[in-house]
Amino acid sequence: MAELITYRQAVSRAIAQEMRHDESVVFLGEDVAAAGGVFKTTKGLLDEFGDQRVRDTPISEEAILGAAMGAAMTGMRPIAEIMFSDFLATCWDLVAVEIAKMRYMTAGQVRVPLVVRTANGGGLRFGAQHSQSVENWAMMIPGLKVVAPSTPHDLIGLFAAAVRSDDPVMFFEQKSLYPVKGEVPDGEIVDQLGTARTVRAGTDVTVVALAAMVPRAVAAASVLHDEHGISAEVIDLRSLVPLDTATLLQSVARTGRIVTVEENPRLCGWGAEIVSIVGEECFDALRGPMVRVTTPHIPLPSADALEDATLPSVDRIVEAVVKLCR
Amino acid sequence: MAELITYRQAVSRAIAQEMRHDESVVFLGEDVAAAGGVFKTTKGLLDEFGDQRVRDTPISEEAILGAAMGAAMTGMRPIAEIMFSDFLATCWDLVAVEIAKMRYMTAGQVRVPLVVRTANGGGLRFGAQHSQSVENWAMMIPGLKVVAPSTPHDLIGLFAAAVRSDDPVMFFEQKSLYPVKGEVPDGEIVDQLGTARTVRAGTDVTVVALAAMVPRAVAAASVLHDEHGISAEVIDLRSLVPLDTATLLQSVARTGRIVTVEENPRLCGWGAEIVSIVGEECFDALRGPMVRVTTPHIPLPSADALEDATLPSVDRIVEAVVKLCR
Amino acid sequence: MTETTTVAAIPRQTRLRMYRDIVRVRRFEERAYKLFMDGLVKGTSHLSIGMEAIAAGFGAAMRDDDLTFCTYRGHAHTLVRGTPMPRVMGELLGRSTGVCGGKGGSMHLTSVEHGVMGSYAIIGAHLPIAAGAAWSAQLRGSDQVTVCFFGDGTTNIGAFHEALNLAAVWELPVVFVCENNLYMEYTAIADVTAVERPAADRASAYGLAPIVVDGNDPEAVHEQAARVIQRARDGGGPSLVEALTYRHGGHSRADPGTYRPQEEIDAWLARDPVPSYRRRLLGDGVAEDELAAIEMEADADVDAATEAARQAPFPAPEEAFTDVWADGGSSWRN
Amino acid sequence: MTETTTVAAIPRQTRLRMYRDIVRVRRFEERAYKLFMDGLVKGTSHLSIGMEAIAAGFGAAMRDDDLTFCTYRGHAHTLVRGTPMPRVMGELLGRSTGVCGGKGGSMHLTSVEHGVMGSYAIIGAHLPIAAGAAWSAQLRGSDQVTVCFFGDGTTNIGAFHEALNLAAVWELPVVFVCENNLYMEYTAIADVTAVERPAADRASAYGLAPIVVDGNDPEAVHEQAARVIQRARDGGGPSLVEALTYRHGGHSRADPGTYRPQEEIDAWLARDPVPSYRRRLLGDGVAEDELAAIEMEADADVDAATEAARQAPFPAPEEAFTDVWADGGSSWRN
Ligand SMILES: Cc1ncc(C[n+]2csc(CCOP(=O)(O)OP(=O)(O)O)c2C)c(N)n1
Ligand SMILES: Cc1ncc(C[n+]2csc(CCOP(=O)(O)OP(=O)(O)O)c2C)c(N)n1
Ligand SMILES: [Mg+2]
Ligand SMILES: [Mg+2]
Repeated sequence: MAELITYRQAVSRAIAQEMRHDESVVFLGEDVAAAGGVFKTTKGLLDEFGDQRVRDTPISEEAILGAAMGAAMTGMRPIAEIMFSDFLATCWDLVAVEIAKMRYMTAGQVRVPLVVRTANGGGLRFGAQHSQSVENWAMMIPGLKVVAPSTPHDLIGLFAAAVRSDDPVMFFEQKSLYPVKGEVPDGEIVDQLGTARTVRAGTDVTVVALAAMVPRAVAAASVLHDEHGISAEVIDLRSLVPLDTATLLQSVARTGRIVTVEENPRLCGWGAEIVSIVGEECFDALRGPMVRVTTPHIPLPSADALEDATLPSVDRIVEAVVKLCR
Repeated sequence: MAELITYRQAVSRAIAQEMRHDESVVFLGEDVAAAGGVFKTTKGLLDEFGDQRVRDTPISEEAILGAAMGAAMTGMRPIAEIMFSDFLATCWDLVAVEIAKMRYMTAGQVRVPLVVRTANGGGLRFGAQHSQSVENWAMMIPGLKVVAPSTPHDLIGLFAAAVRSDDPVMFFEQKSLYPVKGEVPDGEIVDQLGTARTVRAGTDVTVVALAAMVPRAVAAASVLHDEHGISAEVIDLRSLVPLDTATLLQSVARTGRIVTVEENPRLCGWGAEIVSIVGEECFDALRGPMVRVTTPHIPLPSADALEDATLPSVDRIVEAVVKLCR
Repeated sequence: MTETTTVAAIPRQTRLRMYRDIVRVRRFEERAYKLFMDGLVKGTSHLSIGMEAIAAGFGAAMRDDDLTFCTYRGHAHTLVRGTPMPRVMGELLGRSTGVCGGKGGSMHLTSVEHGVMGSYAIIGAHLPIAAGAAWSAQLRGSDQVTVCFFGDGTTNIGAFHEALNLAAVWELPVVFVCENNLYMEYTAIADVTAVERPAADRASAYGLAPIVVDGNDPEAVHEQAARVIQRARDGGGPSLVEALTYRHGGHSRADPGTYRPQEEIDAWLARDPVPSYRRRLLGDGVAEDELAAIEMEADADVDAATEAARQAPFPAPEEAFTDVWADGGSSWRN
Repeated sequence: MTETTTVAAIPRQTRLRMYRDIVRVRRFEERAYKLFMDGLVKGTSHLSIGMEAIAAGFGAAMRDDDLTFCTYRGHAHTLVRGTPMPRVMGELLGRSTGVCGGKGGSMHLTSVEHGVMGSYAIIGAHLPIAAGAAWSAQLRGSDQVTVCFFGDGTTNIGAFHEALNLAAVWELPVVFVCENNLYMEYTAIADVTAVERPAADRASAYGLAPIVVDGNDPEAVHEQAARVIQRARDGGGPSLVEALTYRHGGHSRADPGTYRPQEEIDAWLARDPVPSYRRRLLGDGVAEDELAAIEMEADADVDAATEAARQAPFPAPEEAFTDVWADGGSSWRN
């Protein structure tokens, strides 16, 4: 059996699944308990699991992640919500310098099994301080696993894998996907980190995407097929760390072309990393330049007329691929 | 006339030059005034410019950068020291979400002419929380200029350009370079941001480096020439934003090969960005894979035996280039 | 609660100005809400309906060259400094005529020309920035005072602490104003705070006096505002003012605010600054006509601003690529 | 300053334990300094010579399963929990026998086995983490108490504020101990802090009682430690203790500490916990021989630890690539 649920609903189902599965899983964040989250992603959790395991916090991002880290080091498996991924900047020391490094600095004496969930990305007209795609911030920090699902089904399975991982995981929920529906089977779902998925097979070019860019890449692939006779293979990376380089390199070895599609602003986005890996390890198979479609290197504007000019659109993806394959 | 001074001495000379040049330049940070800085980079400034313009602060990185930003928005040109670049994580919101975005969000109503100076990088056995090279953190944020000089001479001129820029500049002083000496002419020195320098001309391969990796790349080029008959061109990027893509692309167009050498950990370092630009814009000129030499994707260890195994060494650079050119 | 009756001390003109500001903000925000529901304001918006007396009381105490720093809940603070309503409405509607040309939106209203140095959407971030502006005024000897508004929830974030300490140590000419509306987004401040008065009970941690004021009484606010602003101007250093108030609606746009007990809502609605200040002015002999004229003018302004904004063009897509750098552009390469 | 004479209340064994800890830490750090000067300790190191009584007083009040969080100035706190000296010395010398196998170094001493949950080198960061460990103890009903040490300068960073508030609201079993040695690195805390007692004068901002203790008196420290730890264990929530003390040397390795007035140094040297506690114990009838034996044992331990560390192998370069992930490795790809 399966049901059609939103990405938003998948979040609460995923958290509930893991809290049922393991008593040591606890959940904290701003407005997550009584109110069910500002994105309504955590409704019902307080009722089911009680106020010891589901906690509202003050507006204190460093305290939230500190609490999660200290608890993770001493036997718990905390899930911490940072409401918008932009706010990771206010607790970046905890993320990048404490959580990510603790296990290494202590030569493995501690483990830090926690998940930081956060609403990532643009498209909602929230302006420069509430719209950033910052999964690249996390990818560049050694010691963090980085996950960003594109469907409700993936969300649940990857979230379970994240919670069950003994390493800290940064879990990016793309907020523009919250209303999107997808089919999800009944029962417990547990997926595997570090596994990309080929969403659509193709032969002429490999299009690599993540999160909200996956449906756009798929839409572009249809256009490319229908209007340009180009066969694009679309890969959903699903996790950036660990990175499924095998799927990636095998695909490019076949197609000889790569286009990355990311919401990150231009410089040092994960697209650059993907392209660099290909350019070093798969060079001989390349039949043309490696192309990145990204948000331009600007803060995001608020007005719809402006924001629409910035995030990678289906048109821009099509255009980039056509130009490459011509 | 010219004198031989250390990179460390160049810092105080650079700050003094700009404070003499412009009354609106003020300087703040932890232990920077009375004590002259924990790296002794700011000695003598308090004496010359007084305690209104040179200020010791509490250990409050957010307040330091907030103070600098608010002052920059209202007519001053502050220089703020963040003692170690690792500590940027504690004030990353100010850097990435406030300072970088303010001008854009207000459609140019404000300018934020400030410089954040910070001691960056490893090699001093300080362990994981005091050794990070984080210039890539800054490069990925739209709205920040990013500078990292490799010589005392460059340091002064680029610092002056940074202070005189009407945009916020992240100025990375590589702490392993502080004791290194270099020749510096007398008088005021003002350089230009966004200009790379070809440190050594060559024909077989372009080696792109920054800060402490520049002397290593140059040393590697000598070995490559002397022992392997390989002619390596070494480019010191000097600033990551603005980026001198012209010099970079022209060089690769000639040599057909690129190797980047960076202290950043592996994933999403600036080397990935450079390689991606080349892979997109200079593909046809390429004669082989594009190679990045980086610190591995690990937090830095403390012991010398371990740290020496991590940062890119002359040997590793030589090895990478030889393998590529073979 | 420090509540002194100083009616006599406040000039008639100032009182009418405060009433006008309160009414203008109220009508503006009611319209903004409607436009949001009509799909014309996108993204999000945070109203201060019920809280206007704080902005009005402070606005009337500030000198033209004084500086305001506020939050995503900043329509009131932006308007009371004199920012033209059509330009604020234009920004909400994402038009090229907006104060930020559509780049900022409701959460980032800024009008440097009117001393509005920005609306900040990261909790706490603008407190140190406001301290910096005050430092600059001190360095330049400009005599300007910076006033920084924020909510109760903001007192629990680190930047609050750092800014207050720095301002106190450097004796900066800045006034920190905590608008305590009892709630953060959906969570009561009392549930997550170790003290009863989130700001006032922390003043002593920075060597400051605790100041609590009735934030629904524009005159009480104004009295304190005038006092602490003068103190700052005179070199007496920073102050931290906690103004007790309530937002009538939810935290943002679609939030119905149902997490609040009805009696609490009712009690605060009974203290709505618009009718209560009106009654007070009438009682003090201001003519009904005069108040009605103010109200009609406010309505007309809101209508005109709405019309102007609706007619205004959307920004051209290319505008997205301007204003990153001081050179006007967005290029990161040479 | 709360200074009560409770000699009778502290068992002889505990008093000797504290003396032993103070002496062991002192001798260890004197040796570490020498080894630093000899070039055998690399990087940096921060000594607590002069401040040992705080670690000793708290250490003796903690249960074996209680948890310590400390800073880069953490040799003392690590040793008093029973971490073997050779393993601490090994870490300082970057040897594979070090508690962190050379990965941590002087600033990151950790020995989970002994309840030492880490030495943190970013000011303030470990306060929220300690709160988290206390939260975990509360959730698990383990009855453990977390003790978190930090310096005076740390009270001005945001994380301090956030951690204290959260701990107070959640009534966490954690004791925050501010070791006020009057200086940050080279700057006096008084120059950059809005209150006289950087921790105690802020306790009320978190609904906590102000507690100041003579940090050079191990018994005064111990008395407070025992009290606040018991309170935490009994569900009474967090405490914030400010212990006044002084470091004899500079902030770190090569710093001569010349920014401090000589009279100040002299006054505090006269209150050195090692000779003064020795005198007190002698005065209370402890035999000279017994103290001398403790001192000789400490010297012997330090000699042995030094010798063991010097003989120990350096870690193999490949060790740099282990322990990033729970699987033991560092691979970021499949
Ligand atoms: C650092 C940070 N954390 C969380 C948020 C999300 N957020 C926006 S408004 C808000 C509540 C703020 O409450 P308060 O300070 O009382 O101001 P009010 O909205 O009541 O005026 C929160 C948590 C944010 N913008 N920034
Ligand atoms: C966030 C951050 N800022 C600055 C530093 C640099 N730093 C290391 S120790 C220190 C002084 C700390 O003073 P205090 O808290 O009094 O502790 P003490 O060293 O006196 O024990 C500073 C500023 C740091 N490690 N982290
Ligand atoms: Mg509020
Ligand atoms: Mg200190």
